[in-house]
Amino acid sequence: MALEDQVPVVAGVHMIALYICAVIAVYAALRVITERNSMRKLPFLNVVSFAVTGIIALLLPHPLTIAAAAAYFVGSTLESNAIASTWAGGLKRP
Amino acid sequence: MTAELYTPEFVIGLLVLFAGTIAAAFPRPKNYLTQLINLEIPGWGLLLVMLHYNEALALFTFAAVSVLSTYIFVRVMQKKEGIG
Amino acid sequence: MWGQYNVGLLIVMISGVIGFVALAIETDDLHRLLLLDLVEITTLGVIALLGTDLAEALVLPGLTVGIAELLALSQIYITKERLKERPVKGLNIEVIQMADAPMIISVFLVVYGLLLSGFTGGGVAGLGLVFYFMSRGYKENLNMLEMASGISWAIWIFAFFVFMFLPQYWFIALMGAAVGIVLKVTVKMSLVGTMWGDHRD
Amino acid sequence: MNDIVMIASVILILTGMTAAIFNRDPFDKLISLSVLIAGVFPFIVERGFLDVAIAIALIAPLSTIFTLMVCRRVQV
Repeated sequence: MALEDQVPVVAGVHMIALYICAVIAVYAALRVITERNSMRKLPFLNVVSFAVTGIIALLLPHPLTIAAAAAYFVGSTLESNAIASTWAGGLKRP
Repeated sequence: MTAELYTPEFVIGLLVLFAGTIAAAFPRPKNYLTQLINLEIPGWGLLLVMLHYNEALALFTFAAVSVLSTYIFVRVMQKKEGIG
Repeated sequence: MWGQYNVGLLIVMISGVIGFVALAIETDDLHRLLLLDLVEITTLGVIALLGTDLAEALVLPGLTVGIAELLALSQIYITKERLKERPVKGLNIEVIQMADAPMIISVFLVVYGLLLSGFTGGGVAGLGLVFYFMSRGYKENLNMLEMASGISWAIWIFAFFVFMFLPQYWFIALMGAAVGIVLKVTVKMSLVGTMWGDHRD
Repeated sequence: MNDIVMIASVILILTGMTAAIFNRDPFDKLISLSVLIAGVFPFIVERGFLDVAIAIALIAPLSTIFTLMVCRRVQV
């Protein structure tokens, strides 16, 4: 919490990082919906979830936002892993 | 309560609710899986509308219950189609 | 005229009418079961537009009744179509079966649900147990679950009597009722994950 | 909230919704649906419901995993 006293949240370094995250999220979302192959969409989906994790972590000056960002990161990674693994056919049953 | 104020959550939530309702009522490749996936779109729209009115507990319970109902539908569809 | 409540009510009502029309012209039973969930979502939207604490108090019983109705109708459907004995397997991918992620997420959801208490906590904790049972193919002992359900019922009745006869200890009664309903809902929801007979072995 | 972040979230929600409605492959629909869910989270965090955001971030993938149990043998 000591960092907030020194760096104002309304302008400065925080805002540039936030804007970069927003632009990356929009660009990756457009790449996701314009891609034809279903497997090539998954890396851009990961990029979307990384950018949204950055937005969540930088949006509010509150110590619990880092926990929310970590939870979203874990959840989205698990989801895209499950989609990719199911698309590839899953484990071979013995 | 923020009266008479169109926040972006409210407008987008109503839009998503309406479009998702049409998509789930008349799914285009008409099978069960398409309708089940389309059914989640109005759920997220309703969640945005609830967010506009700051109904945190209702939002939370709705998310948990909708996932449980998805699980029930999945079990019924597996029994029906004999998948797995 | 074009206030927030009017516009919202108009759009949600049109959505509900679309859902009911689709329900009326549908003939397949499982499609109808899916459309019932759609109608439930739009009618919950009508309640949510009230926007006060009354809406929050009305949405929770609606969700309770909705999940119970859905469970009963799906059981009736399975029994009617004679699909009860057909074997079903779980999901066979390594992020579910070979990793620790389901264990950690289930433990987190159960602990968080016990902290929340009430119907919400019961739903969240039950969801964690359903996910764990689904991912591991656990062979359950139904007698244990029935005993837990009976104990939660006893706690609830005890809290009710404390409310009736010793109202100065209301805090203990409140906590007892919350813990009892958490156990009850959790047990019922985790029965959802196990009762339809996996025949996994 | 910032205007630029809000516009970015709205674009995420709208593109995810349109793609989820108009795709025909189940895997493409699920991927587009998770783009929509990614757009919802900045709104929840901006209201300050951080506990709700944590719980929903862990609950929402379970829905996708449950749905994948049905669409696995259809496509591959």
